[in-house]
Amino acid sequence: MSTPISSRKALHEWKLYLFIVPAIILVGVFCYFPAASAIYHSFFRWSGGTTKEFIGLQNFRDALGDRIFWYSFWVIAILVVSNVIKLVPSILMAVLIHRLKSDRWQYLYRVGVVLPMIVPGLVTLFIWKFFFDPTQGALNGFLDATGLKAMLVWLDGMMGWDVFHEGIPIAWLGEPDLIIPSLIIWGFPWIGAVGVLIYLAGLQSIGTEVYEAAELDGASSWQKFRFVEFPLIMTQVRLSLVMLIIATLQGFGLQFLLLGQDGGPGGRGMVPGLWMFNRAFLAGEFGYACALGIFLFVFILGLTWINNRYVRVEK
Amino acid sequence: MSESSSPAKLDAVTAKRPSDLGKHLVLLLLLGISLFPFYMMIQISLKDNSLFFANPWLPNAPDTWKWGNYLYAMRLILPYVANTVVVSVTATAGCLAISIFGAYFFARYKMPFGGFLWAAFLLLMLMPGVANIVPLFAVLKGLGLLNTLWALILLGVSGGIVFTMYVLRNFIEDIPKDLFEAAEIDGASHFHQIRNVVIPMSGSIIGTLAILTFLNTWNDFLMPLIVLRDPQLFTIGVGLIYLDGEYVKPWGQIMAAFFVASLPLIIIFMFMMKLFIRGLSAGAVKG
Amino acid sequence: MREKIFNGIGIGLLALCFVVALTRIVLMNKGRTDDGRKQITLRLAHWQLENGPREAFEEMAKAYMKLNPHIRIEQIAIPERIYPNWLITQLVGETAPDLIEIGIGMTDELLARYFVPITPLVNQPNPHNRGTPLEKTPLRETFFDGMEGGYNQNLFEYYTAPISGVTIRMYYNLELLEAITGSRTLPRTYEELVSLCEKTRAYAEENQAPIVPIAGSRYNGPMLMNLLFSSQTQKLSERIVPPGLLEADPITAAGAYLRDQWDVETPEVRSGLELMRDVGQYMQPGFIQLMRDDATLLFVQKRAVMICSGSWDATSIRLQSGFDLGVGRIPFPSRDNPKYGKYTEGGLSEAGTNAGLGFGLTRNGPHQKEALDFLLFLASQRANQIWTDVSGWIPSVIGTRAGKEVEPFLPQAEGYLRGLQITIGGGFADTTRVFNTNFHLLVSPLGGVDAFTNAIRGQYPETLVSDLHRYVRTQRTLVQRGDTQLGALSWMASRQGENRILQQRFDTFLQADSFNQQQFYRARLLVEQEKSPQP
Amino acid sequence: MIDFSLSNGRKRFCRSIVALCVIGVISPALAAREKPTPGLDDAWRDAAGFLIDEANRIFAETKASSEDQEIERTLGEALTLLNIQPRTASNLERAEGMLKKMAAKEGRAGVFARYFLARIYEMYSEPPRTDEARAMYQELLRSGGDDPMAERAASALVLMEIYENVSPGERARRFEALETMAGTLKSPSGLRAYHLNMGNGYLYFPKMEGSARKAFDHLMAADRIGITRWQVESMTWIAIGQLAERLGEKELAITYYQRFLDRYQRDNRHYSISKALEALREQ
Repeated sequence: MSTPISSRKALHEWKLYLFIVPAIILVGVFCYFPAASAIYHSFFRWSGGTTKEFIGLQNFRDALGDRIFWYSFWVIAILVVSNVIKLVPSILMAVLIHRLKSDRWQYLYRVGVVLPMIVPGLVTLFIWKFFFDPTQGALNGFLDATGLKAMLVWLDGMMGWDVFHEGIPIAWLGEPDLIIPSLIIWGFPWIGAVGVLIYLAGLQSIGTEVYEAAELDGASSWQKFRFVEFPLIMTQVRLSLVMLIIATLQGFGLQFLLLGQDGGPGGRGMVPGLWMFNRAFLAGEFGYACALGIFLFVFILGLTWINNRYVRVEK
Repeated sequence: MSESSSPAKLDAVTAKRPSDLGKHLVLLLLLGISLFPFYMMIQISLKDNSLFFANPWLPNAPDTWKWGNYLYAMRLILPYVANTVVVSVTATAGCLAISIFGAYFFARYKMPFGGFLWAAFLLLMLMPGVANIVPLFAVLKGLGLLNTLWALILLGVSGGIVFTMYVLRNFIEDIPKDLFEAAEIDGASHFHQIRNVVIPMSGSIIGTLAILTFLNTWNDFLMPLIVLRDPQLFTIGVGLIYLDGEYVKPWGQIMAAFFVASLPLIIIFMFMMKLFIRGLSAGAVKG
Repeated sequence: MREKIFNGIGIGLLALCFVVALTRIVLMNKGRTDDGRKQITLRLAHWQLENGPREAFEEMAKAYMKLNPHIRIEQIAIPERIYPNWLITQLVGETAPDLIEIGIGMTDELLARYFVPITPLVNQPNPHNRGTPLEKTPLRETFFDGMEGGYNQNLFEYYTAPISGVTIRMYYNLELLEAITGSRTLPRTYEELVSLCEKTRAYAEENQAPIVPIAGSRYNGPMLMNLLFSSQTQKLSERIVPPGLLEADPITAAGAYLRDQWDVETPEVRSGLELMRDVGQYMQPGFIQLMRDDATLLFVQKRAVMICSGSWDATSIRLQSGFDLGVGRIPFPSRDNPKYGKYTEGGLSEAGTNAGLGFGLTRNGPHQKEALDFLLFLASQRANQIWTDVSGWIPSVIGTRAGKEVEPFLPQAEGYLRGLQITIGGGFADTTRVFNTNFHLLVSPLGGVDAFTNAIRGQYPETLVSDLHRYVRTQRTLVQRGDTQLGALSWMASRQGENRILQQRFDTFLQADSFNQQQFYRARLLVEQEKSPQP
Repeated sequence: MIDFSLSNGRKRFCRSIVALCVIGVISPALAAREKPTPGLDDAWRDAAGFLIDEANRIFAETKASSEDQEIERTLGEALTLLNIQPRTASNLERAEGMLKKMAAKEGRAGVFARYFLARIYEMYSEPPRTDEARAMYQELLRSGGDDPMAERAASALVLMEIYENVSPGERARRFEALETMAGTLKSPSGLRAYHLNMGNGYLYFPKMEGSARKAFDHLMAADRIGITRWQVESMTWIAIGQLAERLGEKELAITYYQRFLDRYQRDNRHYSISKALEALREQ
C-alpha cells in the first residue's frame, strides 16, 4: 500500500503532481470531456453539425419506446451468457497445461496459445466471416463432409424450424434465425491467450503439499480441479469475467463487421453499441445516440456494481 | 514471480501422476482448431479462385502457387502496415511513459486528492467507448485532428492509460519500500527513483503492458474508420475493411493480404514471446 | 541472457520498421508539399468498386491534370456497405471530399445542407465541350436524359451532372450455351429462356456437371423476378390508372386495392407470382439467402449459364469470366404464350432511363472553383468518351460513341410500361416488408404461390393502410416544406422581376407544389374513406 | 494532404495540446464556426434553398433598419418558423401570431400573411381548421387583386373541397360550385393551377357523369395557358389525347399524341403512345 504522507511533506513534494498532469489532460480531453458532452447533447436534437435544438428528455423517452434498442439488450444478454460459457475451454486448457509433467511442453503450449492471438483480430474475424460463407465457406463444407448437415436437416424436420433444408447451403449470416447462433459459434474453440496465461499464473501458486494431500485422499482429477485448482484461479476468472462482460456490452465491432450496420437480416444481431453507432452515423441522430449511450453506461455501471457487491471472492 | 521455482515442485507432484498422453491429445486438438483459420489463410493465399474452388481444403502443388497474390498484397497492405506501425509504436511509448509516472504518483505516497483521482480514473473502465464516439468525433473535429494519424495516436494513448496505470500501480506498490528510501537517502530525485528502482523492478510487466497496448492500437479499426479519409493514411484495420468491400472477391489475394497484415506482429513476437508470456504468467494482471 | 538478446532483436526490428515507416510518411508528404507552385488536391469519392470505374476515373483525372498541372485528383473508393455512415461522418466532420457520388445514404436534408446546387449552370454551355458539336449546347441538353438524373424533385435544384446510365440485362456464358444448345443464339423470349433452362438441366444430368441454369442471389434473383412480374400486370394497370398517368403510382395502386380492383388473388397478379416462382426454380437452391458476389462467382466459375444483373457488373463479369460473354435484354413472355401471354403487353421500354452516377459539389470544400470545373470536365463529351471506353459503362453525354461491348446495354426505346408492382413501391415500407419477409415461401421448395399468397393476404390490407398513413404524413411535410420555399421564391421573384432563371424556377415550382398537394389530398381521402366509408 | 503530414506534425501537436487545455474548460459548442453576419437576402435564399434553420436564425437575429424591413423580417421569420426542426406547437403559434398582426396590412406583405394564415389552418394545425381556412382563402380571392399569391387560394380551395370525404352527390355539387371560379381569376399561374386541379379532379372521379368532358375542357384550358414543368405537361398532353379519343374528337387526339411523341422522345410511354396513334390513324 502506498505510504501515507503528511500534508507538510505533500506540500514539499508538490512536484509529484506534475507526474499525473499529462494523464489527467489526455484522459480529461479524450475520455471525460466526450462523456460530459455526450450527457449534454443527449438533451438535444443534434445532427452532429452546428444546429441543435434543445428537446429536454425527448431522446430518453424515445429510447424507452425504442423496440430495437430493447431487443438489442436481449441479444446482448444471450451473448454475455454464451461468453461466460466460452470461458470454459480457456480454463480447461490452463489446467491441462499446468498438470503437464514437462516444463518444456508447458512452455511450448503457452507459445501455441499465444500464436492465434497475434494474428490481427480483424484478420481472424474476416477469416471467420469467410468460414460462414454459404457456398465456399469452411463451415458448410465441414457439415456436409461429416454428414452433420443431414442431422441438422433431420432435426429441422422434427422441430419445424424451416431453417435447414436438404441441398440448400446454410446461409449462416443470411438467415435471420441463424444470426445469433453464428455469433455464438464465432471464434470456436474460444481460447483466449491472455485468459489462459493469467489462469496459469494463478495455478502456479498451488503448493506441492496441497496436491499431495489431494493425492492421499485419492481425489479424482475432477475433485482436484473443483476443490484445489478452481478456488485458486477464482480471482482471475472473476477478473476476466468482469472484463468480458464490459467488453461484450460495449463492443459491437464483431456485429458491425460480420453483419453490417443493420445487424444483419431482420436486424437480428443488433446490439446496443451497434444501434447507437447506427443512429449516429447512419440516421445522423447524434443527440439520440448520446442518450442511448447514457442508458448503456448506467446499465454497465449497475452490472459492475452488482458484480463487485455479490460476486466478490476472498483471495 | 517467474516459473523458475515451479519445476522442482511440479516434478515432485507429477511423479505420482499418470501419463500425460490424454492431456496432450486434448491440448493439441484445441490448439489445432484454434490455429485452423491460420492454416486456411496461408494455403488459400497461394491459390487463385478457380484453384480454390477445385480444392478448397488442401494446399495445392507448389508449382501452381500463385506468388502474384503476394505481390498484390504487398502493394496493397505495406503502406497500411507502415501507418499502423507508426501509430501503434508512438501510442504505446506515450502511453507507457505517462502511465509509469502516473502509477508512481499513486503508488509512492498517499497524496492529497490522490484517492479521488484514482477513483475517477477507475470509473473510466466502465464507460462505454461507443457512448463517446460521437462527442469524441466532435472534439477531434474541433482540434482539426480529423483525418490525421495524430488523432489515432492520442486516442491510443488515452485509451491505454487507465488500464496500464491500474496494473503498474499494484506492481510498484509491491516493490519493497526500503529500496525507495535508500535511493532517497542517496538524494535521488523522483526521476532517478523511477529510472533506477521502478523500471528495473517491473521490467517484465512493463514489457507485457507494452505488448498489450501495442496490440490494442494495432487491432483498432473503429476509430480509424471514422477518423481517416485519405487512403494514404489508412491503418491495417480500415485497409482490410475496404478490401472486404470488394464486389467480386479474389480470395487468394485477400488471404495473402491478411497474411501480410499479420506478418509484422508474428515476426516481432517470435522474438519477444518469452518476455510476454513471462510477464503475464507472473500474475501481472491481479484481481 | 539469450532471451535478452532476442528481446533486443525484437525491439530493434520494431524500431527499424518504425523509422522506415516514419520516413516513408514524411517523404510522402514532402513529395506533395515541396514542388514549387501551390498544389491543389481535389478528392473524388464514390462506391463503384466494380472493375472499370476506378480505372476510368484514373484516366479522366490524368486527362484533366494534363490540362491543369497544378491540380492533383485523388479518388477515394468506399465500399457500399459503409458508404452511408462514411458519408455522414465526412459531411458532419467537414472533412468531406470536394466531390461525392450522390445516391446511397443521401437525403434531401444532407443534400441541401452540405452540397452546392449547380442549377445556375445548366442553361449555359459546358466550357469543356469547346471544339465539339456540343460547343453551343446548354449543359442540360448535352445529356441523353436532359440531365433529369441530376435533378432533385423535392429541392427543385440540379445537384449533379450524371456521367453514366444503367440498364438491366441477362448475361450468358456463350461456351456453355453452345455446349448445351449447339448454337450461340440468345433467348429473346421467356419461352426460349425456359427451354434453355430445361436443356441445361438435362445437360447437367447426363454430364454429372454441377451447373444451374441461372445464377441467383438475394440481389440478382428478385431483380429478374420483379421485372418478369411487372410484365403480367400491364393490362391490369391500364384498367386502373386514370388517363395521362399510364403507370400506376402508389396512390393509384393503393386506391385501386382498397376499391377491390385488385389483390394478391387477382388472376394477373397470381400469374405474375407463378411466373416469379417458375423462373426461381431455375436458380440454384437457396439462392435467396446468398449475396451478390456469391451469384457472380457462381457464374464466372462456369457453374451457371446465365445471370441477371445491371450494366454496372459488365466489366467485372467480363474480366472475371474466362469465357465468351453474351449479353441480351430480359426475355419477357410473348403475347401468344399459352400460360403467360394473356395479361402481358410485351417487354418493358427503357426509353425513360435516366443517367446516374453523379458527383455532388460539397459546400465546405476548400477549392470549390476547381472542383466545379472538374465536375464540368467529367460531364464533357471528351471525358465521357474516356469514361465509357475504359469503364465499359453506358455513356450519358450525347454524341459519345459506345464501344461494341457497351452497345448491348444501351437503353432500348421499344417496349411498354411496366405494370403495377405488388409492393406498391414509392416508400410503402410495410407492404414491401411483408412481401420480402415472405418471399422465401414463393421460391423455396416447400413453399409455393398459394403458401405465399396465404401468408400475405391477411396482412396486406392493414400494412397498406398503415403505409398510406405514413405516405400522408411524409407528403404533408413535403407540402409544408414547399410553403416556406414558395414564400421565399415568390418574395425574391417579386423583388428581382428581371431574373429569368428565378422566374422559371418559381413557375415550375408552383406546378410541382400543386401536384404534391394533390397527391397529399388523394392519399388522405383514401385514409378517411377507409375509416368512414361514404355511400 | 499537407495538413495531415507528420512533417509539420509537431506544430500541429503543440497547437492541439494548447487547444486540449482550452476545451477542457469551454462548452461543447466546438463545431460552431463564425461567419460574417448575413442579410435578409441571404436569409430568403437559404429559405428557398431549404436551409430553413439557417434562414430562421438570420431572420430572428437581424435588426431591422426600416418599417418595410421590419415587415419583411417578421414575414420571413414567420415563414421559416413553420418548418424549422423540430416542429413544435409553440413555433406554430408564434408564426400564427406574427402573421395575424400583418394580415390587415395593404400590399404584398398583407397578402402573404393572409395566404400563409390560411395555409396554417389548412395544412399545419391538428386537426385542420378547414372552415377558417376556407373563409381566409375566399377573403384572399376577394381582396387580393390579381396577385398570383392571392389567386393561389383558388387552386388550394379546389383541392380542399373536392378531396374531402363526402358523398358522391355532395362532391358533384362542389365541383359545380367551383366551376364559377374560373371567371374571377386573372393571373396565368393562378388560372393554370386552378384548371389543372379541376381537370385532374374530374379524372380522379370518373364516375360523375360528364366528368370526361369537363376534365378535357379544363386540361385544354391549362394547356392553352402553357405548362412549363415537363412532368406535368407530358401527362396533360397524353390525358387530353386519350380523353379526346374517348369523346370521339379523333383529330385532336392525333394532334396531341403527335405532339407528345415529337416532344418526349425518350419517355417510357413513347412506344405505347405511338402504337395508340397508329391504331387511331387506321380507323
